[in-house]
Amino acid sequence: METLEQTLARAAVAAPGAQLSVVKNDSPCAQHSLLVDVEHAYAVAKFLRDDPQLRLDYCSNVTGVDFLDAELSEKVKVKKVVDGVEKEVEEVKKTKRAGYLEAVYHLYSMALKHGPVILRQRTPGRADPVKVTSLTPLWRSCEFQEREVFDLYGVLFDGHPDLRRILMWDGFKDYPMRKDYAEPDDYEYEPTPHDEVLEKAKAHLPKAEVKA
Amino acid sequence: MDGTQFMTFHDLAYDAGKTDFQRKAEVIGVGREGELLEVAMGPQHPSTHGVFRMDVVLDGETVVKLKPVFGYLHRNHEKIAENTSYLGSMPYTDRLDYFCSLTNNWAYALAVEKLAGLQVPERAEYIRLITAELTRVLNHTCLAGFLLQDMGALGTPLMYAFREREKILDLFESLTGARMMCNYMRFGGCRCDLPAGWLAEARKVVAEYPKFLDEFDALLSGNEILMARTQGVGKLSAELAINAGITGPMLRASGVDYDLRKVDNYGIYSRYPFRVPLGDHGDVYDRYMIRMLEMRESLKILEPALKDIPEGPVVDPKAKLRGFRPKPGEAYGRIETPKGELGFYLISDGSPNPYRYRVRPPSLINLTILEDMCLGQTVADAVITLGSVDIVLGEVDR
Amino acid sequence: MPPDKHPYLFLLVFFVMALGFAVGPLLLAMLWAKMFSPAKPGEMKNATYECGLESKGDAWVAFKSEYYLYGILFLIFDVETIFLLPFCVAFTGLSVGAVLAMLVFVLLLVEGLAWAWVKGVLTWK
Amino acid sequence: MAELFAKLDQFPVTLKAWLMNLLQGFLPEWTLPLVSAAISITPILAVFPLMFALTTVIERKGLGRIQNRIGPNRVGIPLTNIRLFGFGQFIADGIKSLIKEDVVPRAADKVVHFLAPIALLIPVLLTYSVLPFGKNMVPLDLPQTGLLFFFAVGASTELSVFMAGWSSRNKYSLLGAMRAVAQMVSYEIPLILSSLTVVMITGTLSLTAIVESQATVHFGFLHNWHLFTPWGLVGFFLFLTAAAAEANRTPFDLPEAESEIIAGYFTEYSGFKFAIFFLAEYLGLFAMCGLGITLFLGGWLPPVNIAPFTWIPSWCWFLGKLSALIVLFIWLRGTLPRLRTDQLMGFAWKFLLPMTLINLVVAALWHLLANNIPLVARWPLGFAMLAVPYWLLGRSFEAKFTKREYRFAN
Amino acid sequence: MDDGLRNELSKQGVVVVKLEELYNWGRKNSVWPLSFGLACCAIEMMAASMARYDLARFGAEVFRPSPRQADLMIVAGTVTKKMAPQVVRLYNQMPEPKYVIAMGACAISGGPFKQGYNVLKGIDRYIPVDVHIPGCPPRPEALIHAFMTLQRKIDAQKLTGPDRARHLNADLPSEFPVPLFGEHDLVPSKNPNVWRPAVVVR
Amino acid sequence: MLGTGILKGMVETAKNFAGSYHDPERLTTVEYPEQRIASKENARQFPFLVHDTEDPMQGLRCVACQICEKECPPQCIYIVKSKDKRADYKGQMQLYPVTFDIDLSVCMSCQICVEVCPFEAIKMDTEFELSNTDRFGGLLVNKHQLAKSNEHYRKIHPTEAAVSDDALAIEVAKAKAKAKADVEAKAKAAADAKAKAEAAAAAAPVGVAATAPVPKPSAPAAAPAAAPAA
Repeated sequence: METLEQTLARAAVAAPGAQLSVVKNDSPCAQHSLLVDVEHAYAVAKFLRDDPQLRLDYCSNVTGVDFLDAELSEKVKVKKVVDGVEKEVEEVKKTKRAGYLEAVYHLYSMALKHGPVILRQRTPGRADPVKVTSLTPLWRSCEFQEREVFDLYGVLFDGHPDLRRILMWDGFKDYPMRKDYAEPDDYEYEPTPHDEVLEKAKAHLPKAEVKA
Repeated sequence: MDGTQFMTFHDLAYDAGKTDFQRKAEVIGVGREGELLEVAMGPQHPSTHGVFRMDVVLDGETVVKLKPVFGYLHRNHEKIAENTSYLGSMPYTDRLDYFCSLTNNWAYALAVEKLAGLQVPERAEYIRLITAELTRVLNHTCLAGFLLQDMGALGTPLMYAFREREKILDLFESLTGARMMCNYMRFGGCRCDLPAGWLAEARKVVAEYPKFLDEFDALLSGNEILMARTQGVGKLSAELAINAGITGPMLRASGVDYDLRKVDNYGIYSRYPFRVPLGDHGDVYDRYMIRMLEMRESLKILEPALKDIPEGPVVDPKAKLRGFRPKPGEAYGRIETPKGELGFYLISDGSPNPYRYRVRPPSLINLTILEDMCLGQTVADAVITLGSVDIVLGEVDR
Repeated sequence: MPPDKHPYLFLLVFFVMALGFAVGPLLLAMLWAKMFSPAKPGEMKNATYECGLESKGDAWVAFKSEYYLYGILFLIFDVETIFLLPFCVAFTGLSVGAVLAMLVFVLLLVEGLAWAWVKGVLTWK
Repeated sequence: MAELFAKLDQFPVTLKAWLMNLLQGFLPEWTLPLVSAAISITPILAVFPLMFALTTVIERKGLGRIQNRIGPNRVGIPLTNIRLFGFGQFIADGIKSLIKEDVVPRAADKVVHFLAPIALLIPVLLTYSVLPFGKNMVPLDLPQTGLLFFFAVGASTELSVFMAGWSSRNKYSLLGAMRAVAQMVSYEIPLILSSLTVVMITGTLSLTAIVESQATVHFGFLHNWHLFTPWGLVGFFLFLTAAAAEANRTPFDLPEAESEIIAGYFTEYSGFKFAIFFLAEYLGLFAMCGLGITLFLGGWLPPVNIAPFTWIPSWCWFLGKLSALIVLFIWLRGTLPRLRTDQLMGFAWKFLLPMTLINLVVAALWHLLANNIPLVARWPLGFAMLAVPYWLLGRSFEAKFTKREYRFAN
Repeated sequence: MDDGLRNELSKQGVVVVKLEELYNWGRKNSVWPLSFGLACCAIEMMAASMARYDLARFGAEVFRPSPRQADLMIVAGTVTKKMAPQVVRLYNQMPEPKYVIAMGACAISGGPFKQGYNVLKGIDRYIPVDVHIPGCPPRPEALIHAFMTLQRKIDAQKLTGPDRARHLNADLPSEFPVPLFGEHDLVPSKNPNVWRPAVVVR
Repeated sequence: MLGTGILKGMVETAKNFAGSYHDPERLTTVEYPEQRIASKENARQFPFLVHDTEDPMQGLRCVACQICEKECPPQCIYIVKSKDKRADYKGQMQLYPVTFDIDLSVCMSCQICVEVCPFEAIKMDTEFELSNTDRFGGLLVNKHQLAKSNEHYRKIHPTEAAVSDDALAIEVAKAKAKAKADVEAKAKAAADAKAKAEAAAAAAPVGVAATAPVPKPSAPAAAPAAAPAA
């Protein structure tokens, strides 16, 4: 199987205008992934599916990921003139990163038995509208999984035939898998409270009887 | 394979705003509103295998529309896992597909091992293979029992299946301490070594298992009612199966040769020659028979594996139990569980808890085309089609 | 037990006793409920059961036309079996000619069945 | 010796005569037929419901044994620790059903909902009035119409089942009712046609006469049961199949198919009404079996006309055969999966009906050729005439399914 | 009060006691469960009715799919918030006398999943539970043990008098309000008339 | 021919029916309250606390380190540490749990508390007959209910207990050896000092007996009594 960089190059030809980049993965398994912009996701995915060398006919897994607004600190080597001498100095460079939601697709080929090629789509931010392109028309297997991502993360999938809540009930308002989700407080009876979640239970303890 | 089939689906979805099954439903049900019966099957229904619900529209007995409804067992496994340590999620994986806790364990352990780059000692690989194949046999046995139960055989096949299940559960219990929720595998190996005499017992169970399979075959596989009920019912084409991400015996019943034990070569499967049975019709009977045949193949793996198992440690001494913090990164690990491809997608940010923990549930995705398989068939067919998909709600809803 | 002289009287007595047999326990159950175990009807308890959900839509829908087809088929065959009855009773005393005549009748019956078969009426949809 | 056994055999008859004699003294003349009828009916109302009660336990225990377990064995004599192998189970179940709250859905048609179980039980019980339970033991001998009466009354159970399903206004009940009507209507015809063969040979509709016609003896010892003829053998199995469908027994238990439509037409019934459905269903099965015994298995006759067999009272023979058939049905229930609606209907119309018609013809030929062809030749001939269509019709069914070969990828 | 009346009363008393015993005997020996499984525990519940453990010995293998014919609801498994209204409705639709066994940690308290946003922290928040079985999942024997505990409980119930069983008292409800699906949680999140948790002092 | 498959099936069920009367393979029922399936050696149900002495509270091995509380996935353990310390089986001064509650209605029997416990203090019991009509009173168990003796542990998990005892014995032996070494070192130091003193005394013959007090080794607690000789 070709490298991800080669795939990227060919995909860029097949889907002109697509903004593609490779997201590196530092873990030992080195499953790097292909980041694609929302507008061209469909075209790129179609290329990945139909290209005779790749034939990624099987979309195994669709994952939603939530990244909060974060402050990234990076050690950068900067050349600086210190005391009149140019030196390489390590500096901690802090960048603010806006939070975003991500949809990750793990693609495999059943015909050629290779994979995975990992495709990512990112929303610009975490507030509305958080839209990405649905790949359900290409792979039926995305149907329920994209619904699930919509249900739990609130990511809207453009072009999904039946985008409804799947796991939670219809009147539910929150997106519970988001990192900033606050769950309903019903810890009235917790005889073994100790971590920060269960500490909530203490709020329900009879006030007069709480011992210091 | 060309893309035409999917383009039609795509076109329908985009251009007419309708899926082809919706269109099909309308053609059947047009102008007959007074005769159509809307029935909710589930969440409490004897043959939805748990708290699953099918909203069915019936024309007489014929299904003209079927909408699966999920979430009645959504236990927030992923959210809980993101708030607990890597080790802490291991017992929760038992409760995903509660028939196959050991394969769930393995899939999760495999994903974490990929993420952290851990090695598994030889003996542990053997134990994993043995327990996984026993799990497969167990699951398929129970599935056959449940399928027949759905078909109306009053408990007998299920009782026989559970009789055999107890034998395997005895093995699991004496190895792991629990009947169902084994919580046995650890990152870089297994929790404990085999107890004394376990291998002999396992060999005995494996040696006697074909007897049960023969009995089951005699009882049912040639039964005219079973064949009449299942053949040509719930058909699934290979193209649709691949596109809909169907995995496991259901995919192979449609004739697609895709078994992760062969494709990914994880564990030590490559050391054992076993065959992958394939169906040609993709109907309920094929799915049933593929499972019956897979059990026999599993026994073929088990027999030599129980002989070959080497001595040695069962866990990587470098693996840490507490304070396990993989480096930032991500990994997707998958194995062939009895139900299909079970994958775990983990993103680590270097903290003791996974940043993102995602389960790729085979049961849920195998349900994607439930409506396509059931349309135009009777309620009774819908019930056994669902039964042949082999779902476990703990995994579907997580 | 000699056959009773009044068959219908017998049936009447049987009917009354069977009615008593069916209603008796029901009355007993009602009596029990009245004395000890009060009935507790409720909004939900007396709602239609549907797998734990609220029942939507009416259950009284029109039957599929196939049911009526079978009904008609049944009627035809049932009437014909009624015709067969006296024939059968008298069969042992009949001449070959009469038997042949009846055979023609049975053949007509069979033909009807064959026609329905070929027409696909007997294939339940 | 033989006289003693004969007395034992006729014990119920003499008991009744004795009772009638006793009562004749001080009861007004006009009540005597009523009393006589009541005395004949009481044993029916006592024996068969009790048999039902025992059957529920035996069925549960038998299914248990088939399924490698013990089945009910702890509930015995009430309020004691005597377990009685679990045969007190039905008492507990009965008490439980009596004290259970009766729930009637708000949406239901309450009158019909109440009437349905009663309307089911009464005709089922009435069918017993024409069954000969033993020598001289038929509650009501209708010489002209016995069999017809059985079918006429028995057929009204279909209506009751439909009443139950429709009045509940529950979707599953309705589905169950639809299935029940379609099924019972379809199997009514094979049922009647398969029993008509016997009528044809015996030339009577009186069930007593039918039994007596089987009392003739072959080879000096073998009773001439209709089962021992090719048309009788086939007819009996056709009859049993149709009877199983009429009584909603596995593999034809579609109207109450648990795995598909919850509890079918009695989904909305609770308490004792539900128990009545159960009772009526089993009593219906017993009546069907009883009819089958009368028609094909020589009724209360022993199989052979040899001393130890003839000593056993006739009613014991009847009950014994009945039990054997019940065991067969329990066995079937423990083994088979259920058919689908279309297959069920197809089976009735495309297999049973042609077979019964052919059987009718074979029976006619059997009778007509009786003087021309010896028994030794008639038997294989008749059997062949039935086996060939069986094979052909069976093949047309089997064409739809086959045992398959599977390929393997390595 | 003269002796005759007292005698009469005591006689009646004897009769009432006997009736009560018979009533309780009948009820406890014919407990038909609702065939209703939620999650993992349901498998062990089935296993309990299968060959090795054979709940049938107690006459309790008649799993009725319709609540109208069931006496016992075995809440076997996790009750999610999405499922809770259905469970309560099913319970409501069962005719009296009815019993509830909460099988397994999840049914009692939410168990391992109680920190989940969609998991109900115990079915006893909405309906009264007769017997609790801890375990995850409890062994089939544990279910049989719970079944015997339930039988003992039934046996001790009074037919008349102020302390008679709940279902015999016309003033006590037989059905309980079904919670509604709210925007963030079930509304209400518990039924205070049913659920009176112990006071925890920490 | 139609019906052969059905007949085969019926033969199979008949075999099972008949077999249930003579073949234990075909009658697998174990009549639970009277008969019991032998407990597997590894079987686990709920945790208990191991104690070594007659008085359960004194001999609890638990030192209230709270690792199990932290690692417990469903968080069903609640521990309050003591303010004071007491000697553990090795003779080291340790904290002990003032409160040790386990909510059995939450516990998922995963055994992680046992695995992470560095003190062999919490183990899995095999008791499962815990069904209770009282949820709030019956299923929250405290340390008094949890404490079970090491003998009990040895009875239910003999192999595991032996390993655990060995580990403890090694620990104790190490502690002893260390204590002994300490004592010897001290004695040696004392001897050295004495020798020096003597030398000094010899140097300066003043009749002063410099008797350095020999420190008594702190006696190990009663715990090792339970540990067999490895």
